[in-house]
Amino acid sequence: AAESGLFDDLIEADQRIEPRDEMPEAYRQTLIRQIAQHAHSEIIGMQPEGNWITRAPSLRRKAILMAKVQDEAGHGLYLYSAAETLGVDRAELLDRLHSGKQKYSSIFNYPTLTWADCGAIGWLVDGAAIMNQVPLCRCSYGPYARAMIRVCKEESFHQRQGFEILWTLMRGTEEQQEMAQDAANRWWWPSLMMFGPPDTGEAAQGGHTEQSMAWGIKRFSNDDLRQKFVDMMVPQAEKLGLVLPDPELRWNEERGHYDFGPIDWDEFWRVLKGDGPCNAERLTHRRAAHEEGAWVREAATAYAAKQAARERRGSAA
Amino acid sequence: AAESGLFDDLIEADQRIEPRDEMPEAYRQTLIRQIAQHAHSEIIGMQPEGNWITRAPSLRRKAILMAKVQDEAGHGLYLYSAAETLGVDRAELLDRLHSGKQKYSSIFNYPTLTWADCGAIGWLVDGAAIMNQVPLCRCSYGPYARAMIRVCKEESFHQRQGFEILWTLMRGTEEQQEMAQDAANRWWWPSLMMFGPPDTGEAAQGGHTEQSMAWGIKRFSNDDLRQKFVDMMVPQAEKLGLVLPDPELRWNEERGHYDFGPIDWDEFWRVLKGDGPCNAERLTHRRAAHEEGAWVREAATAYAAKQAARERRGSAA
Amino acid sequence: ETVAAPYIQGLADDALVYAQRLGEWISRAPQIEEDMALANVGLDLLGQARVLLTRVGELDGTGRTEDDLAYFRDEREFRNVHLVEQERAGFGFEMARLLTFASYQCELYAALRRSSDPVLAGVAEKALKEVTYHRDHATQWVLRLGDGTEESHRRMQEGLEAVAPYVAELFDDDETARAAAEAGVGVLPSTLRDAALGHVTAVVEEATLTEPGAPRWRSRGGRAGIHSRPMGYLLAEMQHIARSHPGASW
Amino acid sequence: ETVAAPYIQGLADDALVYAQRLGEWISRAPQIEEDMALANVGLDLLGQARVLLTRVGELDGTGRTEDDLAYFRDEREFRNVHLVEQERAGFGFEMARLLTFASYQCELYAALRRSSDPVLAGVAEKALKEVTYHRDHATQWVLRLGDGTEESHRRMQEGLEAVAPYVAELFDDDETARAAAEAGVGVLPSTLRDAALGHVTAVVEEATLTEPGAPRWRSRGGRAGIHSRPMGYLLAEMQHIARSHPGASW
Repeated sequence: AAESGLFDDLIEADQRIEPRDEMPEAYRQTLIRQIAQHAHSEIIGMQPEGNWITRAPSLRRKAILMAKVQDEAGHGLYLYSAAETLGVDRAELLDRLHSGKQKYSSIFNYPTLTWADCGAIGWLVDGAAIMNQVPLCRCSYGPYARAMIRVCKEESFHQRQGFEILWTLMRGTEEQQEMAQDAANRWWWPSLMMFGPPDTGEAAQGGHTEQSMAWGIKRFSNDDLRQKFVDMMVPQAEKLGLVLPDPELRWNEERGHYDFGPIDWDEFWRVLKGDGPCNAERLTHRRAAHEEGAWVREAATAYAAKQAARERRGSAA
Repeated sequence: AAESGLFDDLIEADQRIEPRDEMPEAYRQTLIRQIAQHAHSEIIGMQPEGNWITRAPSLRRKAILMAKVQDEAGHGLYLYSAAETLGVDRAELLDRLHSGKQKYSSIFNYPTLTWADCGAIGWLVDGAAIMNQVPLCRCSYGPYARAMIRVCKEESFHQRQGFEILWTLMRGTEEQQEMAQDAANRWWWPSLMMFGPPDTGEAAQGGHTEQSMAWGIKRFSNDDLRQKFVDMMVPQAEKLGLVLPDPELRWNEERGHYDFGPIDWDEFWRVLKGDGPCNAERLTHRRAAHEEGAWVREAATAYAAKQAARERRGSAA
Repeated sequence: ETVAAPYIQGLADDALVYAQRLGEWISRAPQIEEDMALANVGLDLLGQARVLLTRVGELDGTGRTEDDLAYFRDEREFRNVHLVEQERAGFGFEMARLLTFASYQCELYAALRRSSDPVLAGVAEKALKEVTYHRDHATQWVLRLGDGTEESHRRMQEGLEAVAPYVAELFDDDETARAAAEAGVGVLPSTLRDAALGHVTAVVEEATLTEPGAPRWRSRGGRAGIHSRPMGYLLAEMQHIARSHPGASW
Repeated sequence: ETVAAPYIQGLADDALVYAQRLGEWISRAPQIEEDMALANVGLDLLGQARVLLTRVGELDGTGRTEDDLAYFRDEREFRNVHLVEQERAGFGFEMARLLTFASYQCELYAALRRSSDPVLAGVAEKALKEVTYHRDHATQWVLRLGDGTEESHRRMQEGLEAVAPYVAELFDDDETARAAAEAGVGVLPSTLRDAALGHVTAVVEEATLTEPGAPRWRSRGGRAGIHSRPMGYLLAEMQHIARSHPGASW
């Protein structure tokens, strides 16, 4: 009876909630949705770069890329496991992904058109992901926080690899430089959209932000994280020699931050609603893999049941 | 009653037998088998070069190659039509191809490994085909003879195109020259096998040759045609600058022909029996196209029946 | 002439890339007559592409040949719509694609006969006959499949649905098209829409099929070099041999 | 050392080409754990290929790097067996292929630990652990699929049948292998056959599957650069970007 008080106390004290702790149903549902969406993003996120595994232009890069996409699968697994501690199972969550009931990050609805996109994804997309995820390492829900610690460590490795791809291209042939600049042009704005719509100031309207902050799930507003990201990336772009595709981007001495131009939120909402360049393709690919693998999963289940029965018979004998 | 005499008279006078003429059942069956096998060879023969349509190294060559493979489909159609005049239908013949009951030329069981193979096939394989087929333009069976006239005209065009591909390669880079030589090395012996096993001298054993000759279907022995082919190709190879892969190849003043080394008949029989590099692949490809297209053919039949019914209703009204 | 080159390049790339896809059908069609017919359509498109690419190389001042443009441009430099680059799928999909594309090309070339570019006008004059045949061919098949068996009706309907998201892009006006239309070289794609889709609709109805509803998403950006996943693989296959021997003649 | 280079190249190409095929599975596996497992197998093979190709470039006197050898050789210069170049098909086919190939590699690397070439001996030592894991992984799946459901039994059996024609080639002795074995660098493939296929047979039986009968045909010639249809397309995809930028660093 006192336990519902315990939840508030733990949150108040910035302590971790663990799976066996009582928690408000809304907290549980918010976390399930967020963790699942995060897991789905890892799984769908395997595709844009996976697309380049067979075409990577050197064996070293091919190996790094295969390992990276494998890491994404691993992240998906940790996260599904974290979600399972809240009383849903992975199969159910995958069904929600496949049926379109749950979303994944819209960033993966953009195509990877050249090899340089593997660099831009590592540098910008993983960079933005880390910016979003580092605060989650202190999330109030223990299993999620612990998964994020592991994920963030690997993501920062991926971000360095992405930077290194672009660095090499920018020191390469003229064509390679153009390829890198083109990738930066195409990925910059979508990566800014990864922080979600404005949730502060006038633009914010009844989002989940306030409640999530109160629950210690969210630590910073979307806009704050976006600003931090811009502030971090501009100097890196300069180091790379890339021009970020925003004429309004400049240092604001007064604010102590970079100013940047307006984001095309129409595009954001359009892609979020399903009309992005690759929404249909990503889900079709994912569903096809799942459906083609159904007989394999069924066989594994049937075999495990047979084995268990054999063992029972064996121990009974 | 006198009509069975007519057949012999026509053959004797080197006149054409036409579909409505009486003919011995063995003559009919021999022709069905030969024409069908010839048609099947055209259809299966689309694959080795078809394999290069998407990769042809210039648009001009791509266009020529597409047209050539299209011609092969056309040849298949003429030949199936010629066979149909003997009272079988194409669907039945295709079934015999797909079930392995009827053969196609073994030459198409070799792979096309490089672009130069498109040249070698045109030059050697079409060259050998023409050598086999020109006499068939005088075949005793009218529809077959007329189909062959049309086919031979196009084949000699293809042969020149093949020669031209190799000619260009031999005047190109060192790699291109190697590619051409490699193709000649691989296609020379199989093209000699296209004339079939020895059917004269000691090696000939109870083949169909004698009867086919008597019927005016076959005009020359396999060995005669093979010799004519060698005599024709050696000077062309010299013109191209290609070394044919036979150390025993040399002009025999006395015979007035080129001598050539022994043919590996073990390989010939092995490939004929199904253990060639591409036998399984060619038939699988062909069967897959046929099976995947079944619903389309059924729809066409159903639609034609509906249309006919509509027209009957229309004219009845 | 700088407005003409990029405009013509879009038309050329559409034809080239679709010819490449049709080339994949040869030896895989439902019947031998259809192997020949699809080869024929592919050859016509390839012929159009060759003349148009050559014209691009003349107009853009680079002096590039048809082969330079076909084999030595990268994915981002191709200006074809997404419709033509999609992977070969079933015959129902192909006939839906061909009906749509040929209907578009019929209106396009009919208008371009009046192009101020004499080469383009000449291509249009000749190609109009070709693409009218393509459209008729696709029309006949859509009728047969739509009004054939239950299975063929279902598959043809699926083909229409699968093609639907790629239709709108054919009629997108972009800067290049506007400039070309302004200059009298080209025609605004949006002005072709009603006539082209009118034909498609009429065929779909006669075939007892249902026009797909508005698709949840639509392709965009091919004319700006933003392509879909299959394009890179298509180019790898098409260009690999040529790129393996730079400077060689064939 | 000229006997070592072509021999090692065959081993390297097997590993490289199979890694390429396994790379196609990533994001397409039946479950996420399997995406990871197949990536892992692919990564191990790619790692083996890289060290071995580098060694080839040292030994053959050309000084070519791993990338020169992977990206700038043509189809006729690749010496891998046909088994590894076949197109990705169903999961049953893949597990049959992996079981066969890993069983072969287990015996191969066990023997090559005693190679007179120190690099090859070193690779063998390290890779033996890897390929033993691959073999175990495939073994587990063949058992599950063979003794799972009726459908999985049927599909796994089909996988075995589809792989059967490619098995014999793994154990073909050619001049290169004979010379390498003679020199103490390599091992005669035929000597690996009984142990490797013994493992496969044992697994097939335990899995309640049936060993395929003698196939009507068998693959030949990969080690002599005679490849099957899929190989050219595989190389086009693998090499296209690298060949599009000759001399570039990545």
